[in-house]
Amino acid sequence: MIAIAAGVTLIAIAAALVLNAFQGNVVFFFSPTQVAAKEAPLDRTFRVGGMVEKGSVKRRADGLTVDFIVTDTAKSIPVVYSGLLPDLFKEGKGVVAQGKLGPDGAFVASEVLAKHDENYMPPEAAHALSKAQADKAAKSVVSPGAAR
Amino acid sequence: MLQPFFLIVRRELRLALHRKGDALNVLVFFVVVASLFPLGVGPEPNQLRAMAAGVAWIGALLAAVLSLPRLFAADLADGTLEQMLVSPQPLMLVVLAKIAAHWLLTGLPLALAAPLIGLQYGLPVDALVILLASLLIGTPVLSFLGAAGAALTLGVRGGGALLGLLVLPLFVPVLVFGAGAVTATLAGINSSAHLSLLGAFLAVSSLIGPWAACAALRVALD
Amino acid sequence: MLQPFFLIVRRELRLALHRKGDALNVLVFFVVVASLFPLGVGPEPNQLRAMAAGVAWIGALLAAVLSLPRLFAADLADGTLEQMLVSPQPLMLVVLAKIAAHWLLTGLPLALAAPLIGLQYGLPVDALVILLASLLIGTPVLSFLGAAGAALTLGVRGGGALLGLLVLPLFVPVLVFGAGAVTATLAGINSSAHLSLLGAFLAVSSLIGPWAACAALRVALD
Amino acid sequence: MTLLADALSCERGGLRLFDGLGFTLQAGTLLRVRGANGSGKSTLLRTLAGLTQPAAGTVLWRGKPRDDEFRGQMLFIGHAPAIKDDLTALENLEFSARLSRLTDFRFERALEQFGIGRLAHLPARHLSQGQRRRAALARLALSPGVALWLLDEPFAALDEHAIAGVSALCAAHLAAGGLLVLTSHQDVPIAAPDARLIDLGS
Amino acid sequence: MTLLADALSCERGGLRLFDGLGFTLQAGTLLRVRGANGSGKSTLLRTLAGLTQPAAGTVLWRGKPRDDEFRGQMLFIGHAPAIKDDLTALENLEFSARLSRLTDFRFERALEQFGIGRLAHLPARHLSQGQRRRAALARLALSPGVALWLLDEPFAALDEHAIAGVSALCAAHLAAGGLLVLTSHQDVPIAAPDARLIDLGS
Amino acid sequence: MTSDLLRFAAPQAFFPVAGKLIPWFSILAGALALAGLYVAFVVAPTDATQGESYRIIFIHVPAAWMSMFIYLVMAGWAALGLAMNTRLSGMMASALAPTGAMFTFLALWTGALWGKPTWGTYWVWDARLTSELVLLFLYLGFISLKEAISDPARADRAGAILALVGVVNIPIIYFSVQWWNTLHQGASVSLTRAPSMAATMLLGMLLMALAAWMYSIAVALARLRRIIVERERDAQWVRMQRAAT
Ligand code: HEM
Ligand SMILES: Nc1ncnc2c1ncn2[C@@H]1O[C@H](COP(=O)(O)OP(=O)(O)OP(=O)(O)O)[C@@H](O)[C@H]1O
Ligand SMILES: Nc1ncnc2c1ncn2[C@@H]1O[C@H](COP(=O)(O)OP(=O)(O)OP(=O)(O)O)[C@@H](O)[C@H]1O
Ligand SMILES: [Mg+2]
Ligand SMILES: [Mg+2]
Repeated sequence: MIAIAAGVTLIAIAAALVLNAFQGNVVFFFSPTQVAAKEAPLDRTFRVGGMVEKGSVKRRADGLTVDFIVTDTAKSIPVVYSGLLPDLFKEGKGVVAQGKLGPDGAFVASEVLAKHDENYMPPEAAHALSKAQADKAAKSVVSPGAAR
Repeated sequence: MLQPFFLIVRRELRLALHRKGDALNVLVFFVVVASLFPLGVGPEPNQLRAMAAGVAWIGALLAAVLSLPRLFAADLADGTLEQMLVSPQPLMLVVLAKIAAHWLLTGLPLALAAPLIGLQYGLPVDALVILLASLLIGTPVLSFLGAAGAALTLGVRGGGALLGLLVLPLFVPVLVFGAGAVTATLAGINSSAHLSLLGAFLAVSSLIGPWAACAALRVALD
Repeated sequence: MLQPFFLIVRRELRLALHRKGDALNVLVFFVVVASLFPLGVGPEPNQLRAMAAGVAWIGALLAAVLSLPRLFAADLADGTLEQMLVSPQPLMLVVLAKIAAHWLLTGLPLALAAPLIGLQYGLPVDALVILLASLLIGTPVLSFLGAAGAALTLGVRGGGALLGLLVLPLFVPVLVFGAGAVTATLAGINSSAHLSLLGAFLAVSSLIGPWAACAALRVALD
Repeated sequence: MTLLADALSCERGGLRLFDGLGFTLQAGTLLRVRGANGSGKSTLLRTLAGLTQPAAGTVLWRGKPRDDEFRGQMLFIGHAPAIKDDLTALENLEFSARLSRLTDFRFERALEQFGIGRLAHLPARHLSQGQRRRAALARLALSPGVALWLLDEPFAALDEHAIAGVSALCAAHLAAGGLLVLTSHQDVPIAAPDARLIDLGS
Repeated sequence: MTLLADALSCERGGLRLFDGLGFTLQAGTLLRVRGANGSGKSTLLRTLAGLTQPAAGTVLWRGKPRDDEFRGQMLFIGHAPAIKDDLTALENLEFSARLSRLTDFRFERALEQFGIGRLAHLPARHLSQGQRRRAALARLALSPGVALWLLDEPFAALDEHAIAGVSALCAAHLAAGGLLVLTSHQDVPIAAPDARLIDLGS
Repeated sequence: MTSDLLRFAAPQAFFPVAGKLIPWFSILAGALALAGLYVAFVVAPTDATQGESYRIIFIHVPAAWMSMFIYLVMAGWAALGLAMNTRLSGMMASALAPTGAMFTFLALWTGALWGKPTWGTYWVWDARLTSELVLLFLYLGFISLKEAISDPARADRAGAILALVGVVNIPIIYFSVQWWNTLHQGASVSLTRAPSMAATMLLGMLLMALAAWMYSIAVALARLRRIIVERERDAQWVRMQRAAT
């Protein structure tokens, strides 16, 4: 009896603590919004995750160094990286960069990883989907009420 | 109810004082080495600061893993374990007492010594506090899970290496989050998430560890 | 003459394989911890490079210090040591064999594993070679002196802590010059001075250690 | 106060040691187990104590399966003396008595009764073989209230005088209505209201 | 081939155990040492073996102080069996025989002679108390060429059959001109050309 | 009903049953694997973002699923063995462990291989990857522990305790992608919402998963028969069986 009570209590405590842990950050992973809010550490390596902003990827003259912007739609942060990019690194796709904040507020990455989402579909479907989205966007410009 | 608990704890402590005290050994060693480490590595303040938590936590892991093979082995060899099983005390109480003694001899001294090392390594006060807290919450996890591993590999050929295989993977998350708490504090991030996770580990391991240890001891003495 | 030497060495190795292999444990543990260290400390390449030698040498010291209390203790407890003393083999040979086995089980594997860890930590090749060399010359010193300490504290109350007190001060110079050799190489300085000193330690300790151990064993069994 | 074993079988390493063993012991019964080395005497005693699971059969104490209460009414002393080299004879005795929840705390008297009162404060590592065995057995002097004694080779390493002392203690225990199961290679006469013998053969 | 002890005295922890002990043993002599627990039997044996230094007196082997050569002609088996739990009975026997520079390598036969041939490849931890003792004593079967046997309680933990076996081995050793010193609490008859007794009292 | 169950829980009763089942499951596994591979490499379209390299999914995901599922089944048998003291349970757990370890290794290996082109690295220490690695260690620990104890009954019980302790790890593997910010993607297939994956891709994956399942059953049963024969080699019925064949 005592054993069961103790067991249940301990499990409850564990669950509460785990839930509490999700409020915080245990893996040094920050969104651009958090970086903008100065939540990220200054002199320590951490990770930034988000989308590569459309049209932001620029290669410098040396051919190795790339500049791009990572965004979580609310805020964005410029990233500098020199090195090989993964195949899946694309504008509009998920990315995780590891590095430090430079003095100018840009993020100097030592490693850039692509994050794949859970969607798998053939190219035609992807094409159709993006077309549909574009159409929808176009329509919503014409009649904002219709989209709702 | 608690009287036999303290009886066993007291005896373990007394034995550790008399015996070729491996536990004490680890502590002495750890303090000496941690103090000497800057000599070997070179005293760059920033670098030392970043390492402090890692050094302390690795010391804790070491103390735990290396003392574990002998947690029950001596008592098995000289018949004390047998006597504990046939005594009217609930086995769970005996196991809890052994775990408590193990922690008092390895985890606690290390946790208490760690702030000293942190000071030497130039940790700021808030990080020192978190280091102490993380060790105080985290080291019992090592004792709880370790006791289960020690009991499972008792009297088994090649038990020591097997014990390492069993418990080290489970210890790694504790090390990571423990050291992470300090690093987060150094980086100016709130470390309560790390500590909560350690707390959750503690709650779960305090449930599983003693249960598994009891069951395994019965098997080992069969 | 050499046949009993190998007899004892072989048996020690076989026992280490079967027994709760503390020796193996230290090694496995060392490799795992050294691999995890970057997790705890953070993966800054420069920092890691500077630490590599220190981590390897501390591992070696640990392996030595922690295995020493049991170097003769098990044989004393079960009567094997007695048998060795009454056997027609010269005691010096027995002691040398025990020391050799101790080194084969703690010093050598660590020396061989160290370059791997050095690689992980980004040491350049010349520093790796020096690391290996310093460990190969230095770890036997630990076994020689350690055996004397272990024999002196055999069967003594509080032997373990005493042993630490006896041998650590002697081990520290070895650590300092061993790690120093690698740091020197990293800094572009010729490390042969460090290595020569280690060699001198080795020569002296190989003379004193076994002699003291023999004398102490006779006293312990009286 | 009965100990009943029914159709007990024990195995070790896949080998059957004994089969279909059954007996009932009442207050005052002495059961001596004998047999060759390795015939399973110690295994039988450990099975009765609840340390080892039998391959088949049951053991009942007062008609019920053995529980926590049973262990409070039982004393088991096996081959291993459960003596720590680093503790004194007195410390060793005190620990084992408290662990077993004995209520008689006249430790020094017990040691004296076993002829090692003078050595009570000597670390056990300095005791001779027989003195060490005496230190382990000294618990018997504190356990008259414990109903069931299970003794594995209690007379090994003891000198004649000590053997006489232990067998007198056993006889007193039996006379007071206790139960005793012991293994022994030696024939030691113990006065018992009811003496049985089991031979496990070779 | 004589062992001579002259005016031997031994102390332990500042206490004199025995005093002025003297004897001469010749080929075929059996010396049995008896006495209460703690009277110094083991200490005497260890002194003869050269493990312990006497407080006073001398021991001579073939008229000379004992040297390396002496240890090649002596076999000592003490209370501790020198058996490693993790090694098999065979491995244990092989090690001790080679350590003692015995020349007879029929290990399996020796184990069989001691009734544990079947268990030769079992780790010693699984042996019963008596089987473990047998494994330690199996060296006797390989040591007929060794002149002086010093046996401390060789019969402890053995069953009747094994005791008979060991005493037959001892008798054969004596008949072949060997010397034997043994301690024992039990009276075990051993045929000897010349049997002596020392009682160390209590 | 229960007596029936207990009868089948006896090794000698289960031995012939297992023997009859093995061919069927083997055939099923083969057929499903063929169908799955056909769908995976011929029918299923390329992926819009990953191109052809995504096809590792057809091995990776079934292997990852099986690695967790087999552990749960193994722990279930272990618990039953501890509670009911049935001999068959421990043998069942032993029979499953190597297959589970194999699938865990496969999931780790294919995942790492897949990680290089997609993420840009073979390995990161994120929660999903680390906990899966811990799973592999648990399997290996279970196998070595059982191997190290010579007495089968003791080995079964010790192994069961370890297996039960390790169960905690399974929910951590499964939910890690929701609980933490992992580099590993979230679930594409879930019970609560429609799969975010083209139908033919999903079909290929499910066929392969079914094939892995059937394979596991077939292999585990075969291994079980071997274990039964080995452990009961002195029993009357095994000797008769051997004489008969
Ligand atoms: C060593 C690296 C990896 C490990 C250890 C790993 C492990 C796992 C595990 C345990 C699962 C099953 C979890 C579940 O059912 O929810 C899983 C599922 C999956 N993994 Fe991985 N994985 C790795 C790399 C990758 C990579 C690189 C990709 C592709 C970008 C990937 C894509 C998937 C997919 C699509 C699923 C199925 C998710 C679902 O619908 O449930 N994995 N992986
Ligand atoms: N793993 C194993 N494999 C084979 N046999 C084993 C194993 N473990 C134990 N045994 C055997 O089980 C028996 C245990 O017997 P037990 O200790 O009960 O003997 P005993 O009658 O008390 O003998 P003794 O008189 O020597 O004390 C021994 O014969 C031993 O060899
Ligand atoms: N440090 C010490 N202080 C006091 N007495 C000691 C010390 N060390 C040993 N002794 C005593 O020395 C004696 C050693 O005796 P020894 O082992 O030779 O006895 P024994 O005749 O072999 O006895 P047994 O029949 O029990 O084997 C014991 O009485 C022991 O108490
Ligand atoms: Mg016995
Ligand atoms: Mg004696």
